[in-house]
Amino acid sequence: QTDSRPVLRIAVQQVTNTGSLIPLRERSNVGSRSFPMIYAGLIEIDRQGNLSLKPGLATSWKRIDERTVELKLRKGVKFHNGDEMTAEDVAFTFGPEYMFAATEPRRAGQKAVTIKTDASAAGAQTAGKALALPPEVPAIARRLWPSLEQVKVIDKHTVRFVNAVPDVTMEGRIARSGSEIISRRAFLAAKDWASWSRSPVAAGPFKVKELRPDNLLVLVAHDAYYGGKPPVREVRYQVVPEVSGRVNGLLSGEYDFVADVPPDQIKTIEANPKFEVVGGPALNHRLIAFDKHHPQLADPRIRLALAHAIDRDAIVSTLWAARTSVPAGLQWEYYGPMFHKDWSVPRYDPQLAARLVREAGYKGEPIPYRVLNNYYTNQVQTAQILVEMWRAVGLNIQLQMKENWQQIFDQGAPRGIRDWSNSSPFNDPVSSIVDQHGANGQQQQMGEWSNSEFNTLATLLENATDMSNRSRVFRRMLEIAERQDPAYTVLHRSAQFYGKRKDIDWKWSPTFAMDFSADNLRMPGK
Amino acid sequence: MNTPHNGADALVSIRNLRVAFDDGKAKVPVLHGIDLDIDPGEALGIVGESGCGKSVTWLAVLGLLGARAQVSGTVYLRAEPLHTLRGDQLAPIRGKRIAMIFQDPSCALNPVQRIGRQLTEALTLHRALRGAPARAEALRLLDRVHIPDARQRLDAYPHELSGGMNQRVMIAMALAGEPELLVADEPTTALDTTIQAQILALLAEIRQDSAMALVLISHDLGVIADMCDRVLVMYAGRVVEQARSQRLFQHPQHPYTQGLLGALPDLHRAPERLVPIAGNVPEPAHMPRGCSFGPRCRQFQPGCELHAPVQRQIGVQHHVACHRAGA
Amino acid sequence: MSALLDIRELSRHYPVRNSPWPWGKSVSLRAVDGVSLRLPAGKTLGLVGESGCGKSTTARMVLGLLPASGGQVLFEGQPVPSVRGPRWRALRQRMQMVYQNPLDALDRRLRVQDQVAEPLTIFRQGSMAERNERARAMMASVGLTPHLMTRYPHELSGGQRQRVVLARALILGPSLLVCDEPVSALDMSIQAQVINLLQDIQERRQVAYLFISHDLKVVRQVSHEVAVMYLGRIVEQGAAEDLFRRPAHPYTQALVSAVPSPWRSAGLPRIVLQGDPPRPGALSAGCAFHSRCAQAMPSCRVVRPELQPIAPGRTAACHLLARA
Amino acid sequence: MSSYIVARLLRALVTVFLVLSFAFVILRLSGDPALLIMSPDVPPEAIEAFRRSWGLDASLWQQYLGFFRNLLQGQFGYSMRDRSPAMALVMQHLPATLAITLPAFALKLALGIPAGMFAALHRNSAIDRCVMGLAVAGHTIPGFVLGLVLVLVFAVGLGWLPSGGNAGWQHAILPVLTLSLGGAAVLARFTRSAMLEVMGQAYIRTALAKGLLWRAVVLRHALPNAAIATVTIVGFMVGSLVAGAVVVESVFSWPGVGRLLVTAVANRDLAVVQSLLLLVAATMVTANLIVDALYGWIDPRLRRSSAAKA
Amino acid sequence: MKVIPFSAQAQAQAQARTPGSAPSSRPERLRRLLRSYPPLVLLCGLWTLAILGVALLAGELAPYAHSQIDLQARLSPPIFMGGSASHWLGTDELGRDVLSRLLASIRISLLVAFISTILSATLGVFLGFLAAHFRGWVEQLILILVDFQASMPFMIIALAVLAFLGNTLPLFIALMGLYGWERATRITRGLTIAANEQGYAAAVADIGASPMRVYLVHVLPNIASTLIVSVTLTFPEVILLESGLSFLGLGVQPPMTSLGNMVGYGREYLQTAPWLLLIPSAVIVLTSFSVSTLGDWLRDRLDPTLR
Ligand SMILES: Nc1ncnc2c1ncn2[C@@H]1O[C@H](COP(=O)(O)OP(=O)(O)OP(=O)(O)O)[C@@H](O)[C@H]1O
Ligand SMILES: Nc1ncnc2c1ncn2[C@@H]1O[C@H](COP(=O)(O)OP(=O)(O)OP(=O)(O)O)[C@@H](O)[C@H]1O
Ligand SMILES: [Mg+2]
Ligand SMILES: [Mg+2]
Repeated sequence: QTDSRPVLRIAVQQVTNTGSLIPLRERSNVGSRSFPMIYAGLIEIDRQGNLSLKPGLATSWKRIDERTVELKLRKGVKFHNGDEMTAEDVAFTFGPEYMFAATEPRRAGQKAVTIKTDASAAGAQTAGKALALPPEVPAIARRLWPSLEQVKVIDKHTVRFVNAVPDVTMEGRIARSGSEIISRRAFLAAKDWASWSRSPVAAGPFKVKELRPDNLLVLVAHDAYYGGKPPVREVRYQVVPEVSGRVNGLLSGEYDFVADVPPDQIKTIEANPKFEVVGGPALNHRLIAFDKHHPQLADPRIRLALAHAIDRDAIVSTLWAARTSVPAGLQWEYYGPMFHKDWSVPRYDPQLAARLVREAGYKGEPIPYRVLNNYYTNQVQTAQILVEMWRAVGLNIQLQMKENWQQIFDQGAPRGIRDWSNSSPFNDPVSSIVDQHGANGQQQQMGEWSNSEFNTLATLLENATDMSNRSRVFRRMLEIAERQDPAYTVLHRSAQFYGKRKDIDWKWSPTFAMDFSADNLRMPGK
Repeated sequence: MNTPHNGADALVSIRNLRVAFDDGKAKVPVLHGIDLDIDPGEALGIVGESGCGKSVTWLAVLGLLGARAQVSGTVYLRAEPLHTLRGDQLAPIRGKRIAMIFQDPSCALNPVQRIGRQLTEALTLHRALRGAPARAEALRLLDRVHIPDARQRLDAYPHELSGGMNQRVMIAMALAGEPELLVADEPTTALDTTIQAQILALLAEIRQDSAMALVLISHDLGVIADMCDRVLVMYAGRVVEQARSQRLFQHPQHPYTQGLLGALPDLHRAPERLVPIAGNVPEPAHMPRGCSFGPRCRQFQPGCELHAPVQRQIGVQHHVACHRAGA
Repeated sequence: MSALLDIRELSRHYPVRNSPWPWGKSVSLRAVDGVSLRLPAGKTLGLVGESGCGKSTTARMVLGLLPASGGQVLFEGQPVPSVRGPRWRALRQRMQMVYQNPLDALDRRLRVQDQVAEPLTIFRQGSMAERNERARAMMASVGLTPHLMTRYPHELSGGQRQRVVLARALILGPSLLVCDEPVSALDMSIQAQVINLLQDIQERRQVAYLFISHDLKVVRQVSHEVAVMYLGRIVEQGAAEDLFRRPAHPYTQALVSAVPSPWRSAGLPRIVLQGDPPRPGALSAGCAFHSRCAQAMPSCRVVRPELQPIAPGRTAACHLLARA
Repeated sequence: MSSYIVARLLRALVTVFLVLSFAFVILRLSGDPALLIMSPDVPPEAIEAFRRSWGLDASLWQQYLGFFRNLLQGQFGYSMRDRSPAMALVMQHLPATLAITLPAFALKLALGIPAGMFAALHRNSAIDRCVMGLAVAGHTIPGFVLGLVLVLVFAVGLGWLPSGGNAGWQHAILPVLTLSLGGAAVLARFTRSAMLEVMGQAYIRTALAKGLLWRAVVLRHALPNAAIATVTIVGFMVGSLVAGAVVVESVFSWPGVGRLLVTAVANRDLAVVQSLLLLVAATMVTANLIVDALYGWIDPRLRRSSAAKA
Repeated sequence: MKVIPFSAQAQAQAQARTPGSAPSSRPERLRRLLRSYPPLVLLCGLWTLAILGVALLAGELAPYAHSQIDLQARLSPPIFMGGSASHWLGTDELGRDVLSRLLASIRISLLVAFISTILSATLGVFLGFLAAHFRGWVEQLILILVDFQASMPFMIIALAVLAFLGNTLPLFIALMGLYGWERATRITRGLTIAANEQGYAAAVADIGASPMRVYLVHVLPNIASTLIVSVTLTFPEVILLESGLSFLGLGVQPPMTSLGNMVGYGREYLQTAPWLLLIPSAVIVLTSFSVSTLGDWLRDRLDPTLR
């Protein structure tokens, strides 16, 4: 009996940057697009809805204490290889063989310093029958779960996540990407890590049929998926690196979907009534990061002037066709109680900016602005607009095109300004402002910025459990990082656009995931 | 043998052949109306100063002058008009009925093809021979022109042969089509006298065997005298004198012919100072008025510069284009 | 009297490959093989012989343009270097060459006047104007009219080109001029002009000529001495008049007998040689001419004859003559 | 014979060695693969671990020696990106590239050489100007513009051909066309120039005088003599068979070696770049060796000259 | 058979004709002028001059500053596609005036293309001469360099410069001077070896001319024809390569602009705003076409035997 469900053809810019399908190694937005179709997590996010947490492989969860969460596992969940998921698999997923190798959780009283992994130790730990993990995997895993002590099997369908320190974000962390459950048996049976990473066995709605890095990813329906039989037989992610290639492929009927559509292409696609573009702001903010060690930027007034000189609305309404928005600083609505509605990015005020510049005694000294070639959508265009806006308030910003991130971070020459974007992988400020700007975050690790009060607050935010206290701490952190001693300034929300056939019923998600499970996709006809 | 100028049953009959080259700035006339006839089996010698148009005449007949040459006049090959034919229409004539040996044999052979291949190509073309028979025939031709070790030479490249041998290969190639007329343009200049003698003997032999007509162009009056029944003297794009060879060398009538013969050194007399013709060859672009030899002529007299002299018969088969000759 | 030019046992070998592949084995071709000649100042030595017998090669070695494989060339008692150093360059002003094929030796993209003046430019003689003046004068003296001076080589007739090459060779006032077939492309009249010119210059400036030609009549006309070459070796040498009147070596005899003339006395038989010279690379022992020689004896096949005096001022290399 | 071959081989080896060494030093010093392969948002300790596990923390010298030691043992290393064997990765991509570069190469020859000949034979005529005008345009229009225009016309507009990807021969048509037009233009211009030099030679006249038709003269006598310049250029084209289709591969999302190279260089994924360069250099060196040998084959005079100079 | 009376007619013709070449009539002279300077060549010359003029006067001619942004007026079409007269050639995705950018681009691209083409040709010819002159190990060494350059993706060479020397415009031009020399070297070497076998070069060397003189004064003009083809091929390649390299952070970078850059950023707008891609492309094609046509014409002029 032949499967009459259609095949879904999607043109994407890339399927995986690192050639692997392992969320613990592939940390890009690119991966977040397809991984949720392969993997299922214990707790899921309501991707197309309000981003709240909802049951996944776990049907329910409850707090045992500040350090412990207990989850009831869904019964009868089948992995891609047909095995039934049990608590053993969950414990294994969060064990040393798959995630942590020899790394130790950060325990109470330990300061947030860079966590070193030892490659040889990681290897030694997993030696024997298990596969040797690439050493970067445990390092990343520890970032996701800095203090996870262990996952305890209570019974076949009950597990407990035990943290070393109090943590209110545990549920969020369980829901984030990287915490998906894999099949223990399949992992242990894999030839080596590299082959595992090309065909992982998990419990998502689709299973991997074929991965040709830089070319093609084919997923086939996992009909035993707990969320229902997917409405398509197969999903083919075709790598089409050129924007025009994707758009033309859609228009000529070769693809049902195209991802990574820049806003200026929306018109081209929608000129054809059979197609439409959907999408909008995603869980990611574009921002500008400052290096406060630059002689001119050392004065916070200059950094603030930079922030006030930007007409964000102009950028959003033109380059982004008004299809994204300017957020309220480095925070997202789905933080819920932690979200500060009344907070905002520095307003567009050229006079104020010019005054700050004058007061700081700035004399037109050049400040470098390092830019990659459209690593972010519209990056070069935005940068040129910014430079003009800054020029208008008397700031001499010099655009420097760079080829790679190392050149962006290079300390050999004076650094000034650079582009960045921050995501929020789970519903708490820890996932962004702490993880990215705190003592262990990239900005401080790269030596661009630090602030002792901010760092103290960051630790507090991580460990405190009282929500109103945490909210206050967060507010103060925003004040420091965005106004008082600016570390960055937020430009706008990043946006994702998808071109698609109008007759396919499908909703996009701000999480970058393209959800083709039965809940979210209805193919026309039949 | 018929007299020149009636052309009635001539093999080749050329009338009023004019050639001008366009050098991008101006049209430079090079031939000013050549008339000549060749009878079947006849050997005609052509002499004249270098650059007077000896080679161009025959290149024009075969349509080999290229796009910048403007050719007018009529040419008949056994009453067939050739001057009306263009480009590839002449191909069946070339090599098959009128063959030509070029002045410089080492440049005239394709440097990147073996001798054998160049020969068989002509055989395939004219005699429809292919493969082994063609090769056998090529071998026979090489033997015929007395190339030693012919079997091996078939596989040689032109640069591997001496000038003399290349010359003979050219002759063999010209003979491949068994032409009615062979035009040999200075076939022996680069050769020493012993090889020259071999080649001349060969040409004579072939003429005897096949009644082929021969046009021999040479600066060496000795060679001409040896080989030819009749001699044609050219000067500055015109025929100035023609006669049977003995008569011409004994009784040259045109002052230019006289000058040529007078300038000849002699092997068997004590060397005296040579007597060249005074003055210089006129440039094609600036021809003197009237008789083009006028400015250099010892017998110049008023009237010579008024119009170009026409050929007149002054004896048996002896024609001269000079206002004074025969007067 | 000491000779201006003294050539001693000069030889030149070329490696030639027998197989078409670049890695084939090569054999040695003796293009010139032990040639000795003397040329006094102001005199002309004619060099005749079969095409490909090594005349041009000898000429180039004499001028130091080609390194010799053996032997020596003395110019005014000093060896001529073949390494292109300062001494070699200095010698260029004393010895020059007229090339066999003038079209080949001229750059088709330069006006002839500039090419005639080029030796002056190279040796930095005089100012630009002076050089042009001298070039003009030199060209006039070889009979080239002024309107020809700004032309390109292909716009000249063969004879004019030959004279351009001659003017270029003469402009530095050399005392030795090697002429390789300087008149072969010219008609009788122009040929006479050029020969006269060469003789005039010789009288005026005491230039010595090494004169190479196939045209024995011309050689006879200009030479004081004549050497006959066959396959890289001198086979006969003597005063021009004497040698052409009574050629001794069978090859010379064939050569002389074959000279065509419009006024040939019917009596003299022409010797038409049979066959071709042997391939230079595959020379056997013995006389190189034996394969074509009507009078060859068994010993000719085995023993190579040496050059020996046969009469006052005459030498020849032939077993027939040695016995006589 | 042996010395000839040894000399050529030595030259080839030195070339390849230089290519690999240069690439090694440049790739190592111009960017940190750890930072490039892992996203910049990955924590520093992960980057650190990555570096250590690939030996990137050793001195350049040690890495260099190690690289060549492995190479001599026939080990090309592993891609730092997805840990697959580098050479196997390259070999995986090679068929796709060859599937367009080889037909394109043939098409270049088939279009370019006749076009150049044709223009030369009609020198300065309107036809010559047209052909050469097209050639210049063909060569000057950027590959991606040409590719895009072809896609717009044939895929989006007419719907005759697919716009990209490689799933069957129809997919190869547009890439092959795009790739060959520019190269054909280059060949046409060189061929025209070489033909013009040859058409004036005396032996062309001889061939005509033999009675050959014009076309036969051109094909049998002029073309082989004009081949030297053309063969030189074709030699370079052979060298670009492997990695010369970068632009076309990305315009048509063709998963070939060219794109692999660009990604690998961008990631400083050394083993992959080196495996690729080894292949490219070997092709290029071989192509040029063949071209050198062809010179002698085309023009026997060059055999003698090389002998005389030896 | 038709027999033309030999004498009378020929005589009449000979007399009718004034001696020497007939002075050409006016249309005749025009025809000749057009032959030596065909209209196409004249047009190409004019275009090249115009482009050079634009390059010199870019600053004066441009109606706007090339980096002046007007976000409200972004992507407005050029006047011939129904746009307004305030931006003749329309605006780009940041609302910058395409005409002004084009002028600035022409200036910078021509600077880069001309200088680096000359550099690459000079280097290539020089090495080619060296190889042909010395043969032996020098030649082998140069051939190794040629193969090296040909096998090394230019991206890596560019990275080398970027990594060790940084990115300034002069440096970038020097880097582009490394592009395409290997082709010139191989061609020069081949042709020079052939030329050295010919008489004219040997003849001048034998007179005592220095190798320098032989190669520059005599050999170079004689091998120029093929070299000109090679050089005129390099010219547009350099312009386009520049756009590729600017993505590496080398070369001309925003806010500065170049033809390659305009084409590179314009490619995504082929359907929505085709002028962004097509206008600079047209300038590149026309300029390269002109340069090539002039090159071919010069080649024929340089060859006196063809005139
Ligand atoms: N292709 C050409 N273009 C221009 N002029 C030419 C061309 N071919 C020949 N000429 C000119 O035509 C004239 C006659 O040339 P031709 O070759 O017939 O002379 P020739 O009598 O054969 O002389 P030679 O004895 O030197 O061979 C010469 O002045 C020559 O310069
Ligand atoms: N570079 C070379 N390599 C190999 N053989 C050569 C080379 N140069 C000349 N030869 C050979 O040397 C011999 C002598 O040549 P040379 O040019 O001296 O002859 P020539 O007497 O001047 O002949 P011609 O009268 O034809 O000019 C010939 O067999 C020739 O093939
Ligand atoms: Mg002639
Ligand atoms: Mg010679």
